[in-house]
Amino acid sequence: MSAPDRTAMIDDRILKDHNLTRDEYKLIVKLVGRAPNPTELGLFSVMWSEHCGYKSSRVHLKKLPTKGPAVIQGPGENAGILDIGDGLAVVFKIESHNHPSFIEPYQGAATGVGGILRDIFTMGARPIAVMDSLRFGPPDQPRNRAIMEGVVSGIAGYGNSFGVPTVGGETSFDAGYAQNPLVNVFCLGLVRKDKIFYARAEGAGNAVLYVGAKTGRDGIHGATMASAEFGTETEHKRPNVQVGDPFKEKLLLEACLEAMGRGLIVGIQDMGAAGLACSTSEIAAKSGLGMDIDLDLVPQREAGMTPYEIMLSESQERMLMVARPGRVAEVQAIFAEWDLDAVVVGRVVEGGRLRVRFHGEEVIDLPVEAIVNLCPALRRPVAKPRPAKPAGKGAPIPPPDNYTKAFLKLLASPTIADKEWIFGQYDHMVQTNTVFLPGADAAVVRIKGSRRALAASLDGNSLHVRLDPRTGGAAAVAEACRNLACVGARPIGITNCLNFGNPEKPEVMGQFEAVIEGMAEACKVFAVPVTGGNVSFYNDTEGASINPTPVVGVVGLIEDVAQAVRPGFKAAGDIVVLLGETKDELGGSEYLRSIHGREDGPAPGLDLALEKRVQELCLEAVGLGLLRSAHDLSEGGLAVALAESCFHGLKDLGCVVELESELRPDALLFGESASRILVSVRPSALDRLLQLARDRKARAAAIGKVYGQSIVVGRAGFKLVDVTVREAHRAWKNAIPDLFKIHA
Amino acid sequence: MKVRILVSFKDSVLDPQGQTVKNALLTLGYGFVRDVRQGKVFELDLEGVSEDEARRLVPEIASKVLANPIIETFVWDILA
Amino acid sequence: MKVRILVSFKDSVLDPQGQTVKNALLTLGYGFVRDVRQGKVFELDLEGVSEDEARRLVPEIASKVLANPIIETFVWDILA
Amino acid sequence: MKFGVVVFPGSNCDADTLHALGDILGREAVYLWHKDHDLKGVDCVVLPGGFAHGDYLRSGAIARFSPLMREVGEHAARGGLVLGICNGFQVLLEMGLLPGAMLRNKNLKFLCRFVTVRVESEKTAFTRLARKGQVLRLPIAHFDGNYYAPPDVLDEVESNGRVVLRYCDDQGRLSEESNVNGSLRSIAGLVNAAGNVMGLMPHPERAVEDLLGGTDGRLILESLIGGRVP
Ligand SMILES: Nc1ncnc2c1ncn2[C@@H]1O[C@H](COP(=O)(O)OP(=O)(O)O)[C@@H](O)[C@H]1O
Ligand SMILES: [Mg+2]
Repeated sequence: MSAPDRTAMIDDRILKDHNLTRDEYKLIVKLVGRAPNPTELGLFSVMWSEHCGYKSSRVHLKKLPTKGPAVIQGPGENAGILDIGDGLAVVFKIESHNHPSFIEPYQGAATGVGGILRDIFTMGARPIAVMDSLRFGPPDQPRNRAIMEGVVSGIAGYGNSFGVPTVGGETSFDAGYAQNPLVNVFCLGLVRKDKIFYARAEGAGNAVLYVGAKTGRDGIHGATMASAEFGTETEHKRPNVQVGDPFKEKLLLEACLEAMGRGLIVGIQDMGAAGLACSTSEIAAKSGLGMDIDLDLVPQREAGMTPYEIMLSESQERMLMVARPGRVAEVQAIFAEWDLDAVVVGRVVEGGRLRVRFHGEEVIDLPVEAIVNLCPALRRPVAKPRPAKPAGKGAPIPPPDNYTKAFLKLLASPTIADKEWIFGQYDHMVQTNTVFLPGADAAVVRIKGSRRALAASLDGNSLHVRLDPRTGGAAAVAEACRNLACVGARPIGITNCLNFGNPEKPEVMGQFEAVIEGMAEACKVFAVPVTGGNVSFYNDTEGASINPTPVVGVVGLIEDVAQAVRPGFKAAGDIVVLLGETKDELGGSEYLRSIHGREDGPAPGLDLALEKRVQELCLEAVGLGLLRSAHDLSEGGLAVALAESCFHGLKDLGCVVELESELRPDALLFGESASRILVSVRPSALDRLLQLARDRKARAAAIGKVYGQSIVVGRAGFKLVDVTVREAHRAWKNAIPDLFKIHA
Repeated sequence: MKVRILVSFKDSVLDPQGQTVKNALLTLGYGFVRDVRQGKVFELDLEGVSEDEARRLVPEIASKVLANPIIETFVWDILA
Repeated sequence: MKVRILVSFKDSVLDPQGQTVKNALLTLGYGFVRDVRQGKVFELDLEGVSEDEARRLVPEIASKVLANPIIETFVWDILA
Repeated sequence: MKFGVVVFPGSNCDADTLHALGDILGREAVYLWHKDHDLKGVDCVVLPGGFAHGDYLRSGAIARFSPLMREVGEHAARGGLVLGICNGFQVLLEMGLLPGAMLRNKNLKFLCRFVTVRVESEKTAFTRLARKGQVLRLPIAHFDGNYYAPPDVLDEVESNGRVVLRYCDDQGRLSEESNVNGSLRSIAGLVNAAGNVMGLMPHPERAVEDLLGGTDGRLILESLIGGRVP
């Protein structure tokens, strides 16, 4: 071993710079059998970071159910894989890019898209849909608008150019995200089952190829940045933002899929967080082999890079491949045709060690097992979340003077208002599979050459989660699945992105634990496996944590795409039916927040068994062709669901609804009780639907009909809401564009 | 007063546009092109601003609005 | 040799990007900004090219590749 | 009638176009690689949408230098049919096969949505199945679709009936609002003087199946199937 021993130099400051504790350092010395040199320490620093090593979350993530008959690949690879029959599989995952998107909104978000796309196509799948879950500070603040503008155009800039449709997503606003926006991007890919690829090396002697963009000093320590709180101290780490090159990524996609399709490669791993360090050691570790790498062969964009920099660079649009014996030249020919570098940088070897040479000298010699698999899991202290006080118990909620006015104001609240300003910037139709354009409850993409379609939805209400983490976690799963039920899709798999504050705070870990438990319980009820996800901790700025924000991504199947149901009313005279039950639950509602300026609880309750029965009822009704429209109730409650069913329906079609209930009118109209779906049916289908509901013990009530050109909601003969669809539509449609226009 | 501000990516930051233009020029036979960097130029027409004020205001505008100092740098001068 | 080429819209062509920047600056209180034009800048590093050759080649590259003469004009100079 | 869909690095509607022409309309359709010099005997060359070379520099600016573009130019000069969709339109402008240039959309945002366009001339190989004044519902998806040409060029194009499509409202009326990207004279598509080269910003290949929201794109692609208008 010629690497110089610099044990003496490893002082507390160096460890802190590397986000390693003294104990972790001692373990490293033990595992390596000596003190690591600085380059090796840097490698451990990123691979054992929160971002790559999942040290705080691992013990909790284990509680999520990950098994199921269709699961080909659960957590542990770049993305999860599910068998969907006909020789096909879907590959999907969600990733966060929160910190970079705050520092440089356009590039941060763009490279977030780039990263998740690589996670999908590194497994051999062609990305067929992207969705994004975004959280910003209130958009009446110029700074928040600038971040939103940058993030949305960054996602558009990358996805549109790459040629993947961004088919949906979700966006909400809360003051807590002003200094810490959330940018979570989900990607779904499709692959033939016999063309799935993993990070594998197979046999000693195989050539290791570096393909794609050249390496620069990009994002060195991006992974550790994502693992530390923001504050003045991290300022100096700021230049670590990468610029994305979607054009290169598109070439990389085509070249990789061609090399894979022709059977030229053994395994492949993208270079995302921790770059070459991560990809080399992971491929080796997963194969029980080792790797010899020569850094002088790595294509470099900048002169004078050190081995530390080359190994840890997070330059985008790169992959590491292991070629089949004797096929290197063919791989290189393919990449040359696509104007990309494909360079042999090393060999697979026996022995389980990563050995890296630079200028003829050995600079790294480490056991890959230690780097990849022996990062210690932490059991951080957990403070159980305190239940929130019931709404109105503290201070009574005065009824609004005018329900129609409150309704219009709610429709214009940014979280509820139309998001076309966002998705209109995304190419959501490229690849010509998008059956439902953004705006529907779930995105639906058909599978060419088959009657089947895939549906996907992203969901999470962070206010509800803050008020009641366990129920909120379960509710996120329930809502995502409910959205699928609305279009007629059965959920088959789940991925999640868990955005939380500093895990060193026991309250944050308490929220985390409770959310996972809630999600796990809901997943079991729906019998849907979790096949992967992402954890983003340290979403704190100057000591304040964001609301705990789990984002659930669910993927489902529609057997006959012709049967898929849309959210909008279809014809006057159809009967409007509410599935599920409305309770006196105003806590945590958008109504309380935007009309009364309060965020108190408790969050709506959740009866998972009822939820399941409501969803089954909806799915059965879709299957029988009974439903003309279906739309899930979420923020803004029944009133907003009625309005959206009008907006998504045939032009200017209104509705008249009469509610029979003892509940307060605002709870009836705007409360956010879970497990409810608004559907419309032909009059002739009503009895059948109500009978089904009785059979299934899922409540259903005819509450009105599709009629006229106004939205009219009454109770006991008294009109609570009466407004033309046109006026309501204007409030909803213009709210976000106006924010940008007025201040333009 | 007219001022011109040139904004470009920092040297260490990838410049995909410049790289693509370079490759295009090489393909077209301009083999002597060693590197291309692409940036933005802004020409501002300022009313009633003295040279001294410009020296204070232009860098402020450039670093606050025209460039993101995290990945970009700028240079500027007075045109007339 | 390093050369710099500035490409900008012809005066007859509307420059909405420049207008947007101008509006942003006005909103931020920079009321003295009368006009903004936005363009592109290219810095080319040329190998083994004499000044005379540059005088022939750079305008050729600029007019053939870097600028679209229907909407754009360019100016250039030698940096070093 | 054989179609060739050119694949540039960064094209991303090439497969969609092939699917529309081949699988949906049942025509012979093949890919043409931009580095080749072989048009494979096609009757109609389609330059598809996407981001050739990332649209870096300017949309379509680098693609025009691809080796195959020489053959495409010769094909056009011989009177062969060429259809440029979106990015393909931008390439045709950069090549000079069609007059004018594209500026950024007036709102400086990428725009993806269905729009309505009015057929201005049915006397082209690309619109022969349409009626003059017919309103088509087609998707757009572009950043640079704001058509520009100097006034004299615009007048020439107009007086020779070369404007084929204009952005309009659903009644076929022109207005500033319906002119989504700010194009001069609401121009969404035009042909060359000889009538064999057309460029348009909307994506006909995205509108050939009811399942995906409409079939008005067929009108254009099926018009082409008849070959050149004499
Ligand atoms: N919230 C979660 N739920 C379930 N699995 C998770 C979660 N977060 C991460 N995982 C899994 O842990 C593994 C490591 O993830 P990750 O480090 O994000 O992969 P990558 O290297 O692509 O970033 C992945 O298989 C991922 O799916
Ligand atoms: Mg990965």
